[in-house]
Amino acid sequence: MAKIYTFLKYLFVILWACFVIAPFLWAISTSFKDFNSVTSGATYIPWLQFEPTLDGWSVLFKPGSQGGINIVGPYFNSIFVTLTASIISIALGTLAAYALSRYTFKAGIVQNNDITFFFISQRIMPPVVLSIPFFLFLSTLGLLDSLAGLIMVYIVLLMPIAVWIMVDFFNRVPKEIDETALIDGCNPFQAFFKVVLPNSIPGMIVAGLFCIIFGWIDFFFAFILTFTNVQLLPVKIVALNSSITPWWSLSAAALVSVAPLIIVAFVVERYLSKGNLSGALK
Amino acid sequence: MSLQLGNISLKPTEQYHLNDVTLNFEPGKMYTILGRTLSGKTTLLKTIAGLQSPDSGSIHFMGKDFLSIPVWERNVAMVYQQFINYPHLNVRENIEFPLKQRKMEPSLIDKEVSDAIKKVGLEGFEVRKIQELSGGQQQRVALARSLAKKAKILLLDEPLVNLDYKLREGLREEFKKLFKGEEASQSILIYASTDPLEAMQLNGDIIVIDEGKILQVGSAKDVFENPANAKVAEITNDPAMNLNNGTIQDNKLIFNNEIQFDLPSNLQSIQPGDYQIGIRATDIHLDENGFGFDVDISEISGSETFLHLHSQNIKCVATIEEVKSYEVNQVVKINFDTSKIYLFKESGELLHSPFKS
Amino acid sequence: MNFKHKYVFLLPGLIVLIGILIFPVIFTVRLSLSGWNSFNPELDFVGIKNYIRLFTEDPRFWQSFFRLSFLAVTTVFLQYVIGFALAHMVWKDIKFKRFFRVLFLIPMMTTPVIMTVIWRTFFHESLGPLNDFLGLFGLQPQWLSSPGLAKVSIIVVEVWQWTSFMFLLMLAGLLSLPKEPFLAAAIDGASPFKKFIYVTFPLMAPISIGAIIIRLIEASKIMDTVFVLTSGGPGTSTETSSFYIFIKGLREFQMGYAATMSFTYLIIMIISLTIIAKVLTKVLMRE
Amino acid sequence: MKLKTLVSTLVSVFLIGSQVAYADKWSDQFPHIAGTGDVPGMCSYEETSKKDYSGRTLTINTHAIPVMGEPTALHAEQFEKLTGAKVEVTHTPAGDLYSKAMVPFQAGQAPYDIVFGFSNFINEWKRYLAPVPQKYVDQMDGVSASHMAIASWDGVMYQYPVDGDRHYLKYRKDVIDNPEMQAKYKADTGKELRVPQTWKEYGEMAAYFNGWDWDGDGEPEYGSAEVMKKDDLMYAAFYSRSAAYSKNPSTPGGFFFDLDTMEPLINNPGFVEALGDWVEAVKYVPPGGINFGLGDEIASFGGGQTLFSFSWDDAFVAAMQDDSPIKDQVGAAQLPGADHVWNRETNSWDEGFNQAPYFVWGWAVGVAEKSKNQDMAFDYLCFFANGANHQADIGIGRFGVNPFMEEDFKADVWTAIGWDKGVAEEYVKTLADMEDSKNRVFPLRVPGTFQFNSALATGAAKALAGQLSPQEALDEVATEWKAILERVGADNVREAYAVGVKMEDNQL
Repeated sequence: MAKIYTFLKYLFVILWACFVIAPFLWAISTSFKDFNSVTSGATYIPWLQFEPTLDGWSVLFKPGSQGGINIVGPYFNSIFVTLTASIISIALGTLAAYALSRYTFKAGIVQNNDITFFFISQRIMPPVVLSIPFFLFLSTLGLLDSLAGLIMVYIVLLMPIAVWIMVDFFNRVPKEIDETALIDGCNPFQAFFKVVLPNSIPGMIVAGLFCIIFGWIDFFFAFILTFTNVQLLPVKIVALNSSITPWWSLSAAALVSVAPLIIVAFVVERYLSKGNLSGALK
Repeated sequence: MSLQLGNISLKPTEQYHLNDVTLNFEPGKMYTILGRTLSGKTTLLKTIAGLQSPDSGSIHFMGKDFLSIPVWERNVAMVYQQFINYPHLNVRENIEFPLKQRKMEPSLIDKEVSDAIKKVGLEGFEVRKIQELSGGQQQRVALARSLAKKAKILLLDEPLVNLDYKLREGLREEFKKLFKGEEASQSILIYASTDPLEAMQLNGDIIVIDEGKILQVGSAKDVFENPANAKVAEITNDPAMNLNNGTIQDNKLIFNNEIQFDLPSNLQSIQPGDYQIGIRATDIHLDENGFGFDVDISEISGSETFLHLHSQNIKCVATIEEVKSYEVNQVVKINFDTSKIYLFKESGELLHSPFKS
Repeated sequence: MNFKHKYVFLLPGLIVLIGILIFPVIFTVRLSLSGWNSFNPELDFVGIKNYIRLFTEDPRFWQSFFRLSFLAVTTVFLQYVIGFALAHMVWKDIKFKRFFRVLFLIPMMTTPVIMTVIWRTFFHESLGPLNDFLGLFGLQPQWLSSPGLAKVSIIVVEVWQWTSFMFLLMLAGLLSLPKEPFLAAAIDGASPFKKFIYVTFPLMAPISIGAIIIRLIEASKIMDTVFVLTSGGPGTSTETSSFYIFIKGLREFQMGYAATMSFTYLIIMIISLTIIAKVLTKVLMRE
Repeated sequence: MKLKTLVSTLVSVFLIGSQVAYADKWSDQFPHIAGTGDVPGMCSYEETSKKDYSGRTLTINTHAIPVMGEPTALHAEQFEKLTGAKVEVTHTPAGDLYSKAMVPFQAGQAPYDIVFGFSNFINEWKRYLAPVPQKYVDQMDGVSASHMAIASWDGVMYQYPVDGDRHYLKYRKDVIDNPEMQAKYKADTGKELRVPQTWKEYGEMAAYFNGWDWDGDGEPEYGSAEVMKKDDLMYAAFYSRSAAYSKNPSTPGGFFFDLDTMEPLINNPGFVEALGDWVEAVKYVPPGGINFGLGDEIASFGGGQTLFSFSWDDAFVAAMQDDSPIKDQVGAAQLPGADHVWNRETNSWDEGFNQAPYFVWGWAVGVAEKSKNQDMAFDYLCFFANGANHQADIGIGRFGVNPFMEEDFKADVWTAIGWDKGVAEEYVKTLADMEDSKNRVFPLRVPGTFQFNSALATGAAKALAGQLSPQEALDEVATEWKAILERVGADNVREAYAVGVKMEDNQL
């Protein structure tokens, strides 16, 4: 019985691993092809099955005048926007989450849960809906095509995530700790900053990671709300999608865009194993 | 100097957490709030500390209106039943936290902290992380923190329940010493507990609380010997005092057709009628020619054995001074020390105590 | 505890969020009462004309909505089951634990709109690897060009991408479970299966609910995948609400009508999600 | 790497000559025009270099790399070098060009000085575009008549001609012109194997050459590669297939609508038969062909996978690149015709061969009316299309810059860049014939163009997927078109459509 389970376990885990890894392998192989080796049917092993070329990769670093998309600038833009928006969202989200977890609010029928849901519900709206309003909104603020404008929009996307995770987290931190701090002479702010915050790092890290992920993978708003000054990575990469879809450079681009987040994956895993996260998600 | 609670009520939901509580605490004395879990002990302490604000009523301390002072300015100290410390700080930092918060100057802080650490016997652990301490040690840290504050009011919410038996005994003794200390003499010590034995041992004034209502206030002895009513009698005894309906008529004390006694001398004066008859588990003993009872459960605690017994409608628990296991439904012969019998009216209020002369 | 300070904690976030959103939302509602389109980009007032059109003349929207519900529920269900299973499998003793854990986390970190392009080449029926492989068994499924399989393809991609999200939440949940209940179960000599049913699962119920709700919210926006993979085709067989709204809004520029659909959609989603949450709580919390 | 190979070809072809003939400082500085050197003209390198825009920035939204996107960026870089201006170019996928420009337009913004798009956007865009100043129009003598008309709206030019597009047939010469194949085909079907004259022939041949390895590469080949994916270009493929059935020279006054009644014609028997053909076609496209976008089509045909294909020049020119597996094996011809054409006045079929070239216009570019850099913008476009650049661009398949100047319709332009003479002549003949045709179809360019085309694509896709019969599908489309007419206003549409009809009826 146990033996069978172990066997099935390994079988399933390995199969899934293959499934997860397959498109990446395919992308890696494809990124070294060119038009002809792509259109001559599916091939996998360079030299053996097709003549590898670096065109797919070089496109990512050449200027448009040489048929490339230079992703270096957009790359840093993406990192900057994502990080800034994440940090602000965490800051505001954590405060709000703390209030929602520790204090009771009541305005007519509206109560804590409703407020929490209001935060999270911001993610229900399909992006396409908000695009035009956001466009007009930012244009009246003169923030179109600017990092600041994007960051504002991303805060709306990310704060809900921060609130969701941090409310859960604080609900698991014994409130007696805050009470003790109050009794020991801290006003609620001091209690929060001197005692609660230092003990909330794990939760904030998880929230941070989630924000980074969801910020990094957004395409739509970046696409609608920027023109020439600010270009984010996904938009730049999608611009490769010409009438002839260049499988090779798209594959290369896809791999490049995942790279930094793989580090994130390792961080998450380390925290998981250390158990730090565990308290924070759940 | 005293702390007065006037008609404090707190009623967040349907049932009361605090129901018209009026109490008066004198400095230098230790008070034990005795009550079952959820009887309102913690709420009462938090209200005094200022973490809870009552719906109605008043709190005055040293003449000042305490309710108008926010918790962080009240200078009270509180120790929880969970071992609450600041996980991100080490032992010393934990203890000096409130002092730093109060902007005490460093030299003084060091002295106070070292004293506190000495008192609770944590020398050598100053730089340990909290997580690296045993439960007992963690609670000592919490204790030290509240001592170092020299708070005028010290609130202890079942500080020992989460510790194992041995530690509990040890720490409790230290408590008593600690609070005998002169600095304690100006401060009010309020200790919440569910355990009558503990309450007796601490031997301060006992405040019996149930469902947010104060049932009785008095010295340990007084409360033990003369419980104001049946409820108190139950709460202040472990195992709870046995209460059964009985009748007194023509000089007999009748539980049921089988179990009857001649009316003991000290009850002669009682009017015939139906009463609640209370007797402590310790006043029931094995007796070859006593009454036959069936064993429901037998549990061994320390050097004693609690026997849960019944015979027809009569239920009772007996404490046997030996460690011996009994079969369920096994029949044991027991007898009651009738001279130790309490009588309560149907309404529950005390009619007769064996200690009343 | 109850101090005035609580507002200082809550309001900054709340105000920022409302501040940024209030205009867009109000504008959307206003827009939905206008005939704004490519030819007449003005906020004229046409009353509830758009709403009437939506509820009486536009079956395509409702089809797309039910298609969306189907896709969302199926994908999230699969993600939950597989994610939970995987988490449970790499929870305790297994070789290369950390390798598997990291690997299973990666998909959710890829940009859907880009990764789906890769998937499209993967599913390509004459040039892609999948049919090249299946060809060995004489199979040539029409992954993107038959209405049924096109849905399957979308489900596959969605599951590939988001199972890792469930996996993360579930694994984190498992790792933070208290030891005691398991000891108890072990003492009672419960079988692994019983242990799961009576101990693990009930303990995981709360986090399960949270995870499923969040995923449903996200899945209900499914768009990039459809856009890149099938453009809603073949026919309209993979068109989802947000994609349909996208076409009406940013392709045909019937902004007024798109806003109407969005607003309606938003209301429906909020209501149904609330109900789902309640139901889930009932079902999963029973134990 | 294509660019290298191409440049090297150009250089190798012209180097010797260029030393003598074209040695000028510009071709040394800009290898792109090594072929011709600078060509005199108002916007030649010479003239442009005299302008000084240093300190100013020009913003452009163009199509993705490489089609149109690469030449835009390339000429932007050259323009920077010559004038000192700073040119910011962003690239956007074809499907999003419309909204990317339209969103800011409608919000009264001009984030881009220059916007690229499809020329059938003109009706909706013209309100936001600046007319091309007369001095530029005056020097466009080389531009073919139909493309002058295309770039203009009722005589006013809003779109600067940089590209010419039309749909035509591409076929594999190595099959169609191959005696063995012809014999084999004759033997098996009793019919002639030739360049298909009608869509019916097209279908028969495609079906016959579907699913077996007729070029001996070990892989099976297929009949036809077409845009069947329900995206923004599918409608064009359908109109190409419908034109011959529904564009009746004897019934002027509208192909899509009856200009008098504004009754949609989209579900008349002509279109229905065309859609019927198309549903048949699903049987002879490569696996997954029903989900092919333009890119897939070009890749499929260009990769030697199919016998036929019909759409823009890009596919053809791409197939003629040096590194193409089918270089010089591709032929060009006008779109097939039909044996009968629907007559909406007699409500019956007019028997007899009918052919109607479809001028689906491709790339168009305009200057935003709100732009503060109109002078610079027009100079850039003028430079983009100057003789030297144009010559160099049309030879590069992936650039997507296609013939629209009279001189482009001469074979030597193409043999010059290494095409086989026969192919080149056939190619230019095809283009020239289309220019001269008197039965042309021009795409819809009316308010709500997108809605009409999108509705059509949805209907046609349903038919291709077998959800509906051709008749049902097109009836559905017609109903939807009526609804759109009502929303947009039939008169608005008529007014705009009239302009297109004038062109179709050869009155412009």
